[in-house]
Amino acid sequence: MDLIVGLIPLAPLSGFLLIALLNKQLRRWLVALMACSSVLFSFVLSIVLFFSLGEDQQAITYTAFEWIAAGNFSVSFSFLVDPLSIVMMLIITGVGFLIHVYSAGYMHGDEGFNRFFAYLNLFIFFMLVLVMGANYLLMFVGWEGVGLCSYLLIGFWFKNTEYNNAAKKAFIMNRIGDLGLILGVIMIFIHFGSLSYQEVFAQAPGWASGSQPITIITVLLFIGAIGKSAQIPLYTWLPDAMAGPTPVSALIHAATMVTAGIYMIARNNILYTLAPFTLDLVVIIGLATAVLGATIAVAQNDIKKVLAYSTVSQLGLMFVALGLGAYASGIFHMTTHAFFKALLFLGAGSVIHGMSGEQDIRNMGGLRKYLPITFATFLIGTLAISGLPPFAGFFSKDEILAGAFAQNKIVWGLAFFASLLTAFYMFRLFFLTFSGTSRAKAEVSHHIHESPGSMTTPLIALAALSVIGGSVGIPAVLGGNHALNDFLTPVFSQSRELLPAHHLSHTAELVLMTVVVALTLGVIFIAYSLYVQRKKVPASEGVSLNSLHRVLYHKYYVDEIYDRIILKPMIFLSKALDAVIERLLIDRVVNGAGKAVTWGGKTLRLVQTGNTGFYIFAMVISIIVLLVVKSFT
Amino acid sequence: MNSVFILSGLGIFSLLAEIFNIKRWLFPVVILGLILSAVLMALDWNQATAYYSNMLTFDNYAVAFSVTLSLVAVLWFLMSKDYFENTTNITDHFSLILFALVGAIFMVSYSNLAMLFLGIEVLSISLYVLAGSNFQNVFSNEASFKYFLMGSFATGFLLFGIALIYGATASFDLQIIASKVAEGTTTTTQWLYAGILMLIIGLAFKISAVPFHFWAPDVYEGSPTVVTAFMSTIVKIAAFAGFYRLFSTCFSAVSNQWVDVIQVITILTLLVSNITAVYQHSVKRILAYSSVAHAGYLLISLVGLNDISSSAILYYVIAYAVASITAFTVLHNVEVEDENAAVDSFNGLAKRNPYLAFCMGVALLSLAGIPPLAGFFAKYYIFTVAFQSGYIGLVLLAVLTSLIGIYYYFRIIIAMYLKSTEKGEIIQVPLRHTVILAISVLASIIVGVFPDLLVGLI
Amino acid sequence: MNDSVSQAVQGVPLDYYIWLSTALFVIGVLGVLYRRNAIVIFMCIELMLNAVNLLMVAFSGYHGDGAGQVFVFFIMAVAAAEVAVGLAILITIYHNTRSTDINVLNKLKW
Amino acid sequence: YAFYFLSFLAVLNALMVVFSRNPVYSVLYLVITFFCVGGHYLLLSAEFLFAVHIIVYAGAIMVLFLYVIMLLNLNEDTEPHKKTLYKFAAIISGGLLMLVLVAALKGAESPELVFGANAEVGLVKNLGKMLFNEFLLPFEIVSVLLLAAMVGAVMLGKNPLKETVAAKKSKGKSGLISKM
Amino acid sequence: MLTLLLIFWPLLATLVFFALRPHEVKKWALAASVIELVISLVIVILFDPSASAQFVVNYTWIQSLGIDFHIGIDGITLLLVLLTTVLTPLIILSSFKNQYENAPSFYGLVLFMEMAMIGVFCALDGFLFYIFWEMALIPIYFICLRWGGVNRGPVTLKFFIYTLAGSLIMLVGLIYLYFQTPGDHSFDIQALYAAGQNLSSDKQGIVFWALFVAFAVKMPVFPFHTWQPDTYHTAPSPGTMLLSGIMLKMGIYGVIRWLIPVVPEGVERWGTTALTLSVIGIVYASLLAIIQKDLKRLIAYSSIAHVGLIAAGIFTMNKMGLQGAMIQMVSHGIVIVGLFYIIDIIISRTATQEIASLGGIRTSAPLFNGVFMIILLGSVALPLTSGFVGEFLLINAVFQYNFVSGAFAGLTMIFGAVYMLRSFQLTMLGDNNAATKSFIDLDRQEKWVLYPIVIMVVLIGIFPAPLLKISDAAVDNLLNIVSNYQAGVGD
Repeated sequence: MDLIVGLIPLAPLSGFLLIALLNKQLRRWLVALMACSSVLFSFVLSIVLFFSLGEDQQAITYTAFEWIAAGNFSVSFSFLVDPLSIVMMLIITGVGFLIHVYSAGYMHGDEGFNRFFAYLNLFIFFMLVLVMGANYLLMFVGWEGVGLCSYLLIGFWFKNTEYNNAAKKAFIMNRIGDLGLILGVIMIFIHFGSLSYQEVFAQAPGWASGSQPITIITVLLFIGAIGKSAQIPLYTWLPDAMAGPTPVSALIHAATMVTAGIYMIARNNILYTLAPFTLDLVVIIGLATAVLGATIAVAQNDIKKVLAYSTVSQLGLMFVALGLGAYASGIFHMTTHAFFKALLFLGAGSVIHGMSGEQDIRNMGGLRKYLPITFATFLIGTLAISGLPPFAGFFSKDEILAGAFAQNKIVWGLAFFASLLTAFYMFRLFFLTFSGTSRAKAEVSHHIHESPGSMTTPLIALAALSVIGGSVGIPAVLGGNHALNDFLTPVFSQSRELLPAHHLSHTAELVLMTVVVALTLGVIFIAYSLYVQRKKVPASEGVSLNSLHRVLYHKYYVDEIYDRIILKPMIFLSKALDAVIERLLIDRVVNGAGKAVTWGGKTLRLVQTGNTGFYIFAMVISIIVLLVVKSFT
Repeated sequence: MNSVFILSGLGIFSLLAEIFNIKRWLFPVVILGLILSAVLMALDWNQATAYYSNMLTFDNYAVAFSVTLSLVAVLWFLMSKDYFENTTNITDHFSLILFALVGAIFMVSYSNLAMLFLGIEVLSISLYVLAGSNFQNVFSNEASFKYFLMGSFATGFLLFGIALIYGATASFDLQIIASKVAEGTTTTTQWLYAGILMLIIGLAFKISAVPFHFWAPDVYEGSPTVVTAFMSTIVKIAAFAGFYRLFSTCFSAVSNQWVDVIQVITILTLLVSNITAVYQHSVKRILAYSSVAHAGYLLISLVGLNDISSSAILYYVIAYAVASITAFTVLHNVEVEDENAAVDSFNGLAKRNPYLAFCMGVALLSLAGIPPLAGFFAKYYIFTVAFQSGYIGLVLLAVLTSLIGIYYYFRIIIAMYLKSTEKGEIIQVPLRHTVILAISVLASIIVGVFPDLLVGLI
Repeated sequence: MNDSVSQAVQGVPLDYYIWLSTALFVIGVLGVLYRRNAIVIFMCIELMLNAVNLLMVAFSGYHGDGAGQVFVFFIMAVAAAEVAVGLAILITIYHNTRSTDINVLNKLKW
Repeated sequence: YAFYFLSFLAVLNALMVVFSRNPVYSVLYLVITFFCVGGHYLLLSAEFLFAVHIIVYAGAIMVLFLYVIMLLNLNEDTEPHKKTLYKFAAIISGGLLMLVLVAALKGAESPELVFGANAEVGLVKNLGKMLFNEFLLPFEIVSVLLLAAMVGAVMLGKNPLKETVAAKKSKGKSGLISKM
Repeated sequence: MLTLLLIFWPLLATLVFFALRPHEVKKWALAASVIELVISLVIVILFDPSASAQFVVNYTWIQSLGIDFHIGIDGITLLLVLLTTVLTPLIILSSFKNQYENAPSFYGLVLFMEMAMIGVFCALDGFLFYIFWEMALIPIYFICLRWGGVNRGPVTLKFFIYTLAGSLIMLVGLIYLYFQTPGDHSFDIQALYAAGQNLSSDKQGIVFWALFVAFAVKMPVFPFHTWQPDTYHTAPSPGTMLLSGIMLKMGIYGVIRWLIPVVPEGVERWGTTALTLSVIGIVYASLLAIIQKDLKRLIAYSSIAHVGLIAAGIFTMNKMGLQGAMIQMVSHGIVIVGLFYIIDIIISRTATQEIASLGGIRTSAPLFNGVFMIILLGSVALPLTSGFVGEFLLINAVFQYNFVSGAFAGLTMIFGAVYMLRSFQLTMLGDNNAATKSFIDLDRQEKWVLYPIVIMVVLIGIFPAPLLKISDAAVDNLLNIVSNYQAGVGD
């Protein structure tokens, strides 16, 4: 068992090492094979673990070796496999595997092929370390590692300065979050005297709810989550992150990276449960992000940007769930989201691939006849994310909304609004892309082609998952048994005891569902009438937009604002320090001493007039002075 | 003791040498004689014998210093041979130098003020002449003139002081003076104190301590380089040793009367010399100021007078002498091709003659007091003396000034190793000089690494 | 005869001799400061030495001790020697710079 | 009251030495001063010193001075003059020095000068004894000193032929002194 | 005995130079340094991690002044000795590709310096420590002076006087302590500890500053740092590596061995001030690093920032901080040598160190890029690289010491990423230009330098435990001295 646990992260790592070290020697197909198989391997192992875990809910911990030890501080390389991490592992390796396969086709012909797969494997490895780590520091390892990989992958096409900036932005913003996280971790060590989950969680219930240290810790950890899972105010890197090749976006947005924040909070649910303040904070941030993301997405014309902002808002929803203490629902939505968001991105990738690099939906349209498979799968994805039954998104999102409704109507209202917007912009995207007539440029249009099998198969697989994925969490109302919920029980049991249970009557829940579905359909119809019947096309660049639209189109000018209030001042401060303190103050003082001495030399040497008479005079004078001093003291 | 006669004899011999025209034997004979006399002196070790009704006392202090003097003199002769060969009357020079050396030895071994006075005079008069020994050169004339004028002026004060001391104690014998001073059985204290003050003035002039240092830079610059070397080594050693001998034996009992005066002089010396040296062009002048500065460091040990200060002085003096002999030898070689060498004439020495550059570097580092060279431990030892007597402020000042010192010593080093020069040709060094440099450089390293060779000797 | 002579100074306070020689000494110094002619300056220095001699002799008389007088003898010898050398130097200089003005000699400075 | 008379003369002439414009006069005044000092020696019953004093100073040194002055024929109009400011400062500082020295030397008690039994220390016999017993070494050193001076003088005098005479003369003098 | 060999072997090795022809010298120098490395490894094998000072050699040196030639090795020393002996061969090897005129003196100075630095780490006698301390300064000064870049005269002189000023003040402090020792005084480290600890708290404060200034200048800690960027900028690359990789550690070592145990009360009193200075230094230097236009200067400032963190960690006076400092010293040494070598390669290839005029090197030199990337990650303290272990422990310690300082110290994570990535992007990424078009990838001899560094960066990141073990006992020992003292003061 331990062996398996050890092997799971090891497989992608070895894949990475092999590819990285033998980079030049390897043929492409071999690289692709190694990369995919290594991930597949760990996927299989994860499944094995899953079932071995299935019968007895015992968590497995496997300690490789002691890592850092200094004084009373000691951390070891040890992995923890419990329901939560197994779920994560399954998603990561599963979806990750599909994305690998897809990339094999997508990246075909890029000179960085081998490099790309090396990075992908490394990415998977770090993500696995993140979710499998049995202590905070190991989680931090993965946490930073994925940051690094995102940097490498977003800046994959390193000749383009735009992309490099995007990559740097991603890394630094993550770093800001990471600082919060590491400080939180240190706080945990200070207050719990250990960094391993077991010991911390064992002690946790001892603390009174809302006690200050816990609050500080959770807030600090949450800052980490904000950075990693692209919440306000650190979300801006995520939309830029689509600078990387599309599979990377899929990986980052769906399977790995952004889910880390969700995982981390779910992992620390007990701490958060003990910190109501932080929970509220999470809800607020989550809601704000959800609405903000959704609104921005409405006005975007880049197919990947739209999806990116949808991710932002979806993540917001998940945080709302977590904040409301519905950890399971958060994980549930994350799971389904992983499926359909991966699907959507890969679909988008396929479209771009077919359109030979075109990303602007204003230049698309009528692609359904060129790319049938992509069309079908994309449709499924869109339905899923819009939350229509019986697709996966429906169940997870509904669960969140229900939970919200039960606790706080305003939260529910806003969340619901966000999800309606989601439906709208997704279908806007869908219609503009696939329906109607082609607006593609001539040179593009005549060789639009469906993607190769290596790309479509993952699409189909993901589409299937997006359809049936919801089945793991069919609520009791609809005669299901919330499998995932039960499975995760051991992880959340502590919190469950502390949290007040909110229960909606089944009728209420049913009513809610119908309302949601109905309104969603309505929204979809609006989109349909706008973009199919009236063949409306978003205004092209340069055309002046009405103010609201412009604000949305420019994403509330957030990047610009950051530039003004953070970047520019920092540079200014640096320059000021350099000019004032470094040069004027310190250097002045230091060199001033030297100058003073030289000046003294210049002047004192003039005393040496060379005139003997003067010398003797000086001597006599000083003799007199000496005598005076002596005889009158 | 007999060594004194040997040296005087050598002096006369070298005069006769001209007559009997055996000049070519002169040099080896002188060298051998010097070494012989050094050996003979060394035999007096631990005897502390008084000679000629207690005119001279060769206690360990005297022996140590006179041996040092003779050995330095050997090095000096080796260094300056060629200079004299160019002059018309080599024999006169030799005899004068030897007489001066005799005077110097009296100055370190006297136990009667008469001997101190005569020693100083023999030394000075020879030097007045030697400073001017380059007749045609106006600078040389001026140097000797200034030296003479101010020297004899200072002698006046010295004598006045001696007279007052005599008036106070009715004797010239150090022991008697010391005992009377200690018992306070002097005729009147006023005469004593005034006398001490006058002595301080006269001797401070001889060791060129500020504010009686004005002659030093000019004379050093004007005199022929070898003579300057003689002044800044032997004369300085003898003068300070004499100074210290007098005050440590006779007047230590009333040190509270004069110590603050010395302290003031010390502080002035340290500051003025070091700062003034910073902005000099002629290397000779820089070395002159540095020798003034070193007088200041030596004075520290007189301020914080205690049981280890004499050995500190011995160590310091040796370290200093070795280093400056090296420096002057190099300077001498550099001057071969341009007169009155400025700092710039050292440019690119590292390329033109790495050996010279290296030796100069070691010498300067030692003068600047950088470990592990002798100069460092010398300074350190002096500092300990001051510390032990609780003059921490003085130590801090000395540290500060030695930092300033770094600045001007390193100007030369930078010139040698960094600056480039159009004069490409290699400087030829006579074998004799190579040997001296080797000896003295090794000396400053060895003495620096194993200070125990000298520490606690006296 | 010396008895009769010595009678003459019987009772003269020693201080007076000190004042006298101090006065002479200071006049010597004053001369050194005051004049520019090197030769005269030498003379003034000789004056200083004489002042010292006088003081010595006075003290030796006071202490009834010969040492002082012997010392004076040495001083005289030294003085003679100094003068000899000094004048020789002076002449050399005069030979190079037709002057005995001490202020002419200020080539060496700074 | 020879003392006061001699003292007065000495100081007066000393001042004249300083202030007389013509170097030759200065020399002559100096000679007088020396005689006064010599007189004091007699008063202090140091006959031997008196003799030596007269011979060396009046006899040798002064002649030497005169000779050189003649040689370089210095006189009033060749005499360089300092700026009056300098002179003033010189006088001031000289006065100050005097004051300070007096202040430093003024003994609380002023012992009377009394000659006891050892009045004849100053006689040649006694001094000779001292000179050749306890002060033998210094005496010898003096000869070394004079030798050095001689050599030096010769060296300096030798090369410009014009001054040879002066050098020789100085040599002669020092030789004379060293004999006695 | 082994210690003697360890210290004086490099010096002996230089003697051979006179026998060699100039072009052979470099090889021999390399061989000598490798032998030195072997010696140190032997010591590591024989070393007993649980005990304190070992391999002690103690001769009386200057009888009358109580100065002994007293050397020994404990964990702290060993770690730094190891760092020195590992880095020196690499540095020497790195210097192979540019021909230094007058090679014998160049390599002679380098080895001499190695000797002096090892001596500093091994010395157990205050005076000996000072001697070695100064002796380390001479060779580096001459290296910079003779083989340095533009305007080196004044810059190196400033550096020399600046550091010497510090160390002379230290000397005064040491002499002061020496005179506090009982009986006929002694410079032995234990005696000095005792002497320092018996001082009144005010006096300890004074001594603290006297010593701290010297170390602060060496490290350098804000605001004593202004000599450093200029010097790094003008010094020849090997000189810069020696300075930043090893010599800088002398200052930190000084604080650990010669400051904290000597005047615990003084540290008690002024530690917070020093810590604050260090933390200010972190932020300040990082901010300045962001706007640097010159690669060497940028790294120089980054080094100030890192060292600031180390110093801050030490002044927390808890084990985590000290151990973190130890490991971070090693890591920093390795990483910064790597970085400077990379810059050296860039300069030698493109003849410029202006960040602005570079770019796109990655396209033509993937290997170089990879190596740079990994070393850079080590510098920004990414987990699983050597930098992280130390940085985490240090931030942890500082954070425990004081919440705010900890938060500020943590900023180094962000700023580090900012300026390092900026420089990386501007030099390696983007399109290549005239300067970088024909950039040749690493050659064999460069690989020999860089691969070991990369391997060490990663290995130490994953298995820091062995290194931590080495210094563990020594650090405990140190802290015991302090705690015993405080206990003594308590009652």
